Amino acid sequence: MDLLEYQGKQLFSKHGVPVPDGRHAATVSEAVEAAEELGYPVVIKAQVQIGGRGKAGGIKLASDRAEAEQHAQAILGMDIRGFTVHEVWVEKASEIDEEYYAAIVFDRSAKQPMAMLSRMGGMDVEAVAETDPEAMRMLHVDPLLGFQEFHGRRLAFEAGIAADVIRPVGAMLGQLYDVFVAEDATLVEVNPLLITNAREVVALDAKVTIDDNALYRHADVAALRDASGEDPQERMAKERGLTYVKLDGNVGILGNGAGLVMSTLDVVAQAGGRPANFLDAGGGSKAEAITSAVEVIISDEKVSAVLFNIFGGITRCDEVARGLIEAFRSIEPDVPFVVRLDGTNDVEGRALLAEANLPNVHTEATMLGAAEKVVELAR
Amino acid sequence: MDLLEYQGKQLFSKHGVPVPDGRHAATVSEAVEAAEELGYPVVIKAQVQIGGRGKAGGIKLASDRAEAEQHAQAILGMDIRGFTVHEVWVEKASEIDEEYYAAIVFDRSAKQPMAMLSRMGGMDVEAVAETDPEAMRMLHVDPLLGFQEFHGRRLAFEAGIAADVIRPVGAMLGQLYDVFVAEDATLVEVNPLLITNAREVVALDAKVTIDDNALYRHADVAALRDASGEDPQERMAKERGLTYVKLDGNVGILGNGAGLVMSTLDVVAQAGGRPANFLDAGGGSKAEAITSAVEVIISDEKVSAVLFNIFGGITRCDEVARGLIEAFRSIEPDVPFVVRLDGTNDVEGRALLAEANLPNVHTEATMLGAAEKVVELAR
Amino acid sequence: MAILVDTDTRLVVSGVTGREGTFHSLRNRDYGTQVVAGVTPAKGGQDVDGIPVFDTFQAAVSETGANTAMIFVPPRFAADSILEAENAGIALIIAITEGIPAHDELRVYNHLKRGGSRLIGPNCPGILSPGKANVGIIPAQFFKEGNVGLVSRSGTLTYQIGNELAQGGFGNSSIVGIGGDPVPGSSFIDVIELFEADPETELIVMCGEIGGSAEEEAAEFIATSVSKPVVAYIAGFTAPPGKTMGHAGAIVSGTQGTAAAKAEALEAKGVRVGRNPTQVAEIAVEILGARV
Amino acid sequence: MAILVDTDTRLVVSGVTGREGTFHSLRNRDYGTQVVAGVTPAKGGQDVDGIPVFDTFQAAVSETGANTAMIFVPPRFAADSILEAENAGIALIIAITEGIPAHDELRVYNHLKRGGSRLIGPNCPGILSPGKANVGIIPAQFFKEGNVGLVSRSGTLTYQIGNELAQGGFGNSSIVGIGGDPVPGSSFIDVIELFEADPETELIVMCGEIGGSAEEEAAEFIATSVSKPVVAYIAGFTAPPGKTMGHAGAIVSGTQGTAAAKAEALEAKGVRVGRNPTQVAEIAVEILGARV
Repeated sequence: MDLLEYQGKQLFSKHGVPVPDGRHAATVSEAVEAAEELGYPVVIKAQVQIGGRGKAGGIKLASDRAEAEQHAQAILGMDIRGFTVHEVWVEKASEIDEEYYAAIVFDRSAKQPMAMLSRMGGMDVEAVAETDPEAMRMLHVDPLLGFQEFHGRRLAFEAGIAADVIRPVGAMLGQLYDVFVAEDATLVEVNPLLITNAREVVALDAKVTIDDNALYRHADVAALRDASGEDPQERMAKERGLTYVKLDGNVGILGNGAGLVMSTLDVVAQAGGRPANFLDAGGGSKAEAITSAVEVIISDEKVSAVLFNIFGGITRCDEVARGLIEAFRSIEPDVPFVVRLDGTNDVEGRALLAEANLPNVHTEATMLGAAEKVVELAR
Repeated sequence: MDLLEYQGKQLFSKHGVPVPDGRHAATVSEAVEAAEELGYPVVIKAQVQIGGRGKAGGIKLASDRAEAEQHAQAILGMDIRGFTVHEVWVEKASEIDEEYYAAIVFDRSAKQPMAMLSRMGGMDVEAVAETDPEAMRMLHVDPLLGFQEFHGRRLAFEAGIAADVIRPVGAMLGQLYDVFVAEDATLVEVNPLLITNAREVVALDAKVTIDDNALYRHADVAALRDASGEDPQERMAKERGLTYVKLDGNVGILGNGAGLVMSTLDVVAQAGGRPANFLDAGGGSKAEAITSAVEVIISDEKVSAVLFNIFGGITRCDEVARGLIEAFRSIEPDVPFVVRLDGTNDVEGRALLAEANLPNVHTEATMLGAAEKVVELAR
Repeated sequence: MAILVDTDTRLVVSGVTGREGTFHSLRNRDYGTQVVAGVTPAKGGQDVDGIPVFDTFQAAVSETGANTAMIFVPPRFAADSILEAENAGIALIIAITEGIPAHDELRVYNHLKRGGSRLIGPNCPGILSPGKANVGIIPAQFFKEGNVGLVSRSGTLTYQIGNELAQGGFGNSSIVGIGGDPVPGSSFIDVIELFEADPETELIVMCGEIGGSAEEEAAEFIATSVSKPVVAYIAGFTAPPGKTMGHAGAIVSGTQGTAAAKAEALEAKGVRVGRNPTQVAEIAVEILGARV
Repeated sequence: MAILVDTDTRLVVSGVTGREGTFHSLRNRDYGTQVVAGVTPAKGGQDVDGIPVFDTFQAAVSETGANTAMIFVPPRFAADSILEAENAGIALIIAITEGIPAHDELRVYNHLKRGGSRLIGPNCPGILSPGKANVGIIPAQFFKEGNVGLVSRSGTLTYQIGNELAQGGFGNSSIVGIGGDPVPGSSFIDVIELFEADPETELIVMCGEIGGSAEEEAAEFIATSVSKPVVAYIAGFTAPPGKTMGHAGAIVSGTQGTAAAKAEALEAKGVRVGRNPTQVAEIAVEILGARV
């Protein structure tokens, strides 16, 4: 779960990471009220889960009430690379002396958290990493030992940051690590980490990702989940407990097992088609789950054909066939289906389908054959 | 630093360990007021750092105001095995169904914390350990991994405690471990761990020892230190930053290095004497420290002779001699001194002493000879 | 021979009294696996169709000599159960549970790597050594004894490949699901090393997917330390960046962890990579045919 | 030969710019120890009488090839400094600092035991290998090269014994202070094992004291794994229970850790225990004399 900037900053505050004072606002009048409370100048920042807000005009400085109103008006409701701005964060403006970059990332390869620090902040870090790889300093942290003072100190010295802020920047890395662990984050990123003219150290932005599997122990964060940015099919799938990812093609896909579904997407693409979605019906899928999944897939109007690719292990092919038959009864899909059933009870499953004689349902013996067929039908 | 029961319980509360409601009182009227606030019956418990309070009459149940007053009167000021009762803890009386024992100890041998649980609580655990060793269950905790739920669960099942309290007792062990780590404790002991008639789990007593070396990060605990129970010489030594332990003999002892001082005590005892104290003047002792140490040693009126046993390494024997000479100038001790100086600048040190010609100061060439001499002089 | 599980396996199942736990424990026992114990706190003394249940792993180990654990408890109890199994001296722990928090996995991984126990999974289908033992949820009916070692981050995809191999007349030494989570207890390398040392295994098939860099690391390892032929498959060429594709670990982060990069890394080290599961099976059959 | 420190030692000192740190670093260098670097945060680029100072251990190691660290910082910074040294790849860390919180020592010990570095101390006088290197605060003037390995929880007591041995004409291979804290990084066993393997060492003298059970454990180890003669001394027969005798680790807890129990345990395993330091030296001289 990716948090919005202001949600991340609220977590930061909880763990002692210094952030500028700010207020959340969902309307122009709330934004103006927030600005008046904070005192000018303030910065009004669009809260959307996408980078490049500044360039898109989503971050504006306001020096008085009139400007605050004008900018809030402009930003609320604007579209930033496909995301509509529904809320803003109104923040006391900071005086910028230097901009650093700090992050704690989940390094899957080393299987340890990794702390990162660069004195080249406030810009695209991947660009920095390419042009000046030495500027980005990295250090792994043994998760059983935890973040030690020396981790922060060493990164601060190695990154070559200003001598007077070695200590507070090292300390902030420790606090960001606390956020990382205590909040079950998989990413905590601050860009820029600001050094003000008064040489105070402040997190001016916050990018935090929380592990979905750990939300059960973070009720406050789980409550933040805001589906407004989600695709309608993805929301529908989530409500039904299905593992679904929306893509931009026209071939609807259902399979059992994440690896097999990914593979099915690939095979469809190799056959010249464009997958409309990823949908893993899971192990031991029952007929109702299959019916429900069909509803989600075909609710996407772009879908012009659907592929079922099932290799039955725990999942029984006859259950899948029953689910499909039920789906046809209840919702009468108007697109063609290609079905490949293999594995446990495949014979029974195919027999059920043959018997039901559903309109526009084609069975195929192999995964490759099924992919070719569905691509042909989707044209 | 050993905490009093009520101080330990206050730490328990801070970490979520359930304890009975109670109030601290230093006077009879405070005790009665506390009892009235809590509601009867209450238990009035003498707060002294010594076991066997109950048998000595230091713990009494009061059912009404008159009894509360009577018991507070009796307990405040009483002497329990040499400790005067200056304060009491007034606590809501608990209904006792079962009594268990729980502890987290610092296992030096395994170099890990060890959690302990027994269903035989409310009595002398060392006696239980002898008569029924199987009743005491123990489990080490990897300090880097920390206490896991399974530690509590396994101990609870293995100790054979009642099925309905397996979970809360396991959870309490986890909370006691939190106290142990967060408060830098070297011992956290609950005896008895009470199961009430309502089957609630409560810590009815608290024995907590905090690592003196860690007090700098526990200002609240450090502030608790109450010198009232300490020996006057030990208090005096502490104020001067000396490492001093009062013993009950008549041979005052000063040396440099803890091992050498312990050894000196042993050698004096082997020669038939009784050491009056342990005093480590430390490495690199300067003259003032030696002077200060002499004052502490001879302020103990039992001391009838003093042994200086110095093997100079970093410590220079001439500095020690100078300190002794200065001590004689400023405080004119009236007991004989035996001085053995060896190691760095021993020749100079002995020369200084010879030149000063202090009254009743005898130099000896060896540790053994010095011990024999001081024992003879102390008679 | 086989790797990890065989006729010496003495299995204890954590969560044996749950619906799924009971179903698969009995299925594993029916296959011939020695399922000697179950663990469910507060159900000690009961039994599941003759499998004795204990309150703690310690009791299960000391009473039954269990040497392998299968973890079948819900995600919020799984890390604790794995750690309990390790603490009780279990040498091999196979965690089926899906949905364990990533930080729990991190702690468990970093603790276990210090000593004692080997962890397979979590979020994996388990291990099948055809004809010897089945621990987990792999449908054993599609597999027979043979000389192909299969290691995979994905369950169903493996069954698909294994089934096609079986249709080509070949069987498996062992089939090991290492799981689809970001911090698997054992990596491709760990398992490939075992297959390399296993005299029965003549060909190794590894089935990877997007996310992380385990396939790239395996490619390095294969180049330096594996003498047996390896065939690979990678799923997820069409996965868009930033989207979790079912498995918690299957996600392309920025430009990291793409299927193309993995396939390229493997091919650069001389590992043949099939374009689809069928082709993987075909290449394997071709290599094995040549070796017969 | 010698153990732990010798002419290959390249020492980096944490806290080199402090008064005590500077004094002993220069003293160690005067003895002939290669003191190649110091570490003091924010003083990188300075030098202490020619010893270059770095901000971090990492910089000190990469610039000077330091392989041994001496920790001379105040107690509240010591654990962090030890961990930093380990993280920078220092193989041997000698911690002089007294007064480190016990829980810090516990974390450090349990972390270091997993790998990498060996820790001697804390709260110890260091290690002297006469004629080769001196790391710490041991007054080197009393000791000469020879074949007695000395290991001790106490500083001054060791000097006393070493001095008497020297007067008897014998010298030392190495003198190792393991320190007087409750959780020493290395135990008697760890050091005795090194002396047993050191061809120059012919006799081992161990100097214990009250508290803990390290001497009892050493007795077991000597009985099973040490072929060389061992002479022991134990201080603290007259220490009352519950009182810390100077060293944080020197405390009799109830009936645990008494000097009598330790002496008995050692004697039961055939280790001769001197009644006082002089007698220890006498026994040692007697044994060495017989071996000449």
